[in-house]
This record gives sequence, C-alpha cells and structure tokens, in this order.
Amino acid sequence: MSAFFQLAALFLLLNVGAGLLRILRGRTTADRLLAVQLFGTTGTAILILLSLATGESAYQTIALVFAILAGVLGIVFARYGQPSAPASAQSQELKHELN
Amino acid sequence: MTLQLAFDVVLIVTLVTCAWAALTAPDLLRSVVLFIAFGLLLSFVWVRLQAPDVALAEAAVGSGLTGALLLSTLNVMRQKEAQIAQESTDAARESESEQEVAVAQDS
Amino acid sequence: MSLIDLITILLIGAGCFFFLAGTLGLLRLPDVFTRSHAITKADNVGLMLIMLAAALQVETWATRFKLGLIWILTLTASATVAHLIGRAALNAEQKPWEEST
Amino acid sequence: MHDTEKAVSVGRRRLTWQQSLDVLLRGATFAALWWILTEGDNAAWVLGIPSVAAATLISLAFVPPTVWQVRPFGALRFGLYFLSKSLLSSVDVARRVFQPHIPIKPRLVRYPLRVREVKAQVIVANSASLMPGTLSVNLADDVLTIHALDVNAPIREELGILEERVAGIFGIRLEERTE
Repeated sequence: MSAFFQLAALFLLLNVGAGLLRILRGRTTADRLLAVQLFGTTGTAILILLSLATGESAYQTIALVFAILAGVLGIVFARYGQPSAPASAQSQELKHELN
Repeated sequence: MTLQLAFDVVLIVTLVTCAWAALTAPDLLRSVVLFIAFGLLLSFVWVRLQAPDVALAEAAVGSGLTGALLLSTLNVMRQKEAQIAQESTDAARESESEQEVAVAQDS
Repeated sequence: MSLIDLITILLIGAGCFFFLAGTLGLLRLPDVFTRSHAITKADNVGLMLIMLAAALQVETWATRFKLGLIWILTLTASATVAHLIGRAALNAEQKPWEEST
Repeated sequence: MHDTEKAVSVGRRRLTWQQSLDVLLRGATFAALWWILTEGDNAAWVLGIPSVAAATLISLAFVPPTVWQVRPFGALRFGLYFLSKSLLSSVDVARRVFQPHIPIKPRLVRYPLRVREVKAQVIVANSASLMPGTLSVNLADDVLTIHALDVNAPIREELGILEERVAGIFGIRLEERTE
C-alpha cells in the first residue's frame, strides 16, 4: 500500500510542476493566483498521501496549515497583488453590457 | 525505494527550477509568487527529510507570512513610486507655469 | 488485499484523475475565468476523494474529523479565492474569452 | 432585552435564552475543534478548557451573540444537494478538458438574487462556484454576476434551485419572481 501512496504523491507532484509552468507562462496576475490555489489544494493532498505512506500523523498538521495558508494568501493577493484599478470606462462598459 | 527516489528527483528538479525562475523573474510580483511556491516545495523537502516541525515552520512562516509581508511591501513601494512620479510631474508643471509668468513679465 | 484497501486504491485513483483534469484544464483552457472553473471544481472533488480514502486508512475518529476539517477549510478557501480571482480579473478589465466564429 | 423573564446574566449584559444558546454552541464548537486538533488526547484538556473559554469570550467580543435560525433539516437538504452537484461539476470539467476541442461557450450572466440576507447571499455565491458550469465573479447590490462555462445550459434554473435550498437553511420564504 505504501508504494501506491508514494506513486499517487509523485503523480500529484508532477501536477504541481505543471502548475508551475502556468505561473511561468501566465501573463496576468490572476493566472498566478490560480497557480497558488492549485498549490494549496494539491499540496494538501500530497501531504495527506505522504502521511498515509509513512504513518506519520504530524504531516496532517502541515496539511492543515497549507489549507489555511491557501485561503490567507489568496485573499492577500487579491488585495495587494495588482495595480489598484478603479472601475474605468471599459469595465463600466463591460458591466453595462451585462444588463 | 525507487518510487521515493523518483519523488525526490522530481521534487528537487521542481524546487531548483522554481528558485531559478524566482531569481530571474522580470517583475517583482512574479518573483514573490514564485518565492511562495518555492517555500511550499521546500516544506515538502523537510517532510521528506523527516523533519515535520521544520516543514510546519517553513510553510507557515517561510512561505505564508513572508509571502504576505513581501506582497504588502510591494504594494507600499508602488504607492510611493506613484506618489513620487505625481510630485515630479506637479513640480515640472509648476516650473513651466513659472516660466510662462516670467515670459509674460518680460514682454 | 482486503476490501478496504481495494476501495482506498479506487478512491485515490479517482482523486488523482480529477486532479489531472484540473491541471489539464489549467494548461489548456483559454482564459482566467475558465481555468478558475477547472481548478476550483476538479481539485476540490479530487481532494475530497483522497480524504475519504485517508479516512478509511486511519485509526481514530479524531483523525477522521481532522481530515474533514482540512477538507472544509480548503473548500471555503478555494471558493472564496475563486470569487476574488474572478472579481480581480473583471476589475482589471479582462474580457472573458469568447469563441471567435 | 424585551424578554426579561427568561434572561440570563452574563457579565453586565443580559442575554435571552436564545442568545445564551448561541454562547453555548460557540463553546461547544471550540471544544470540538480542540478535541480534533489534539486528536482526542485527554491530558490536553488541562490547557484545553481555559483555551476554549478564552476563545469563546474573544469571539463574543468581536461578534455579539445572535439568534440562530438554522433549520437542521434544511441544512441537511442543502448539504446533500451541494455534495451531489459538486461531484457532478468535476465530472463535467473532466468531460470537457479531455476532449481534443474543448466544448465551452463562456459568457457572463447577471443573476438578481431573491434572498436579501447577506449570509445567505454569500453562501449562494460561494457554492455556485463549486457547481457545474457556474463561477461567481461579483456580488453587489443583490445581483450576482456569474461566469457561465456554457451559456446554453439552464443556468438560471439551477441557480434558482440553489437559492431555494440556501433559503431553506435559514427558513426564509422566497417570493416568486415577478418578471
């Protein structure tokens, strides 16, 4: 069983690597935010799998910290992570289109 | 055993790529995001080295707290820069108008 | 191999499949909004399945509740972050992608 | 407090029995959290009881005691609906991204909410993000802006059901839409 958990963890780590590619290629701030979200969720899953593989329950606490951090970092990013653009003409127009 | 080795190799390759990208990123914001990602990956390294307490500290302080602080610093820096740019354009405009006044008095 | 182990393997396999779907969506979809769709939905279900598998493997009920707590935290966090990403992209005047036909 | 007969005194404030129920519930939640985080270690309660008491007092200082209006049956119904829909949503995503040409027709949709309570609106917005084909991107002035993955899907109907389920948690009755 331990080997299977390791394999699944390896697979998810490769997923994280692919997400890193998105950060590297992404042009907008929102793209990078997405990758951080991916890291939070996938990282939690990897840690749970590693704790199953080794039987070490301390890793679950780290998974808990990851889960909390993903939320905090996301909110901090949305607050500070971009030039504060007030609703300009174009976005007003976009909102108007929705009506 | 080989699976663990494969995990470690992938981890190290991703970690080093991430570190390199963070150092060479063209803008600071991307650097900070990559730094946070680097911290998360580094905490996996600590897990693999069987040091869960260090991993916990790395995730919470090294990645989360430092990342948030860097971001808010970046924000303050941007505001200062915008302020300075604003002041310099104001100053330029003022000196221009002074010159105009001087020209008007001359004639 | 016991029945519980078999179910665990199935659940983790399905979880990994959904994580793969999320990552593939992240790489293939055309704009921030659609990528956010993929990440938010697929990854949370993937995590849920892996948590269920882990809940079968651990011994105590306290640990099972802890896993549930982690899942709920991730769920709320990613729903909130998805909303914030969407709003940030909208405020930054990004037009949602539309098929050009 | 109008309900002086059944009031309980906590500190200088007088609480109705419903508000003291809220205080008790908060204490129970924090105690449960402590139990989970210490993995059921009985020895940890020496620190746990003061921590739980402190957490309850601090939470009361920031959020004054409120009256709970949650209907257990409604909450259960919402939970089951949410779980089944969120499972379907990821199947939907997987179905789309594994095709060589991704079948999407994304569009922004404005959905005027019928529920007025902010609590319920936030729950609607957040759970819409985890349901098939919808992602909430803005919530302002009782209007929810949704990014729909496929504009031809019955988005408004789905959101209507979701809204009813959320209203069911709090026992709110929704009026029929007059359009």
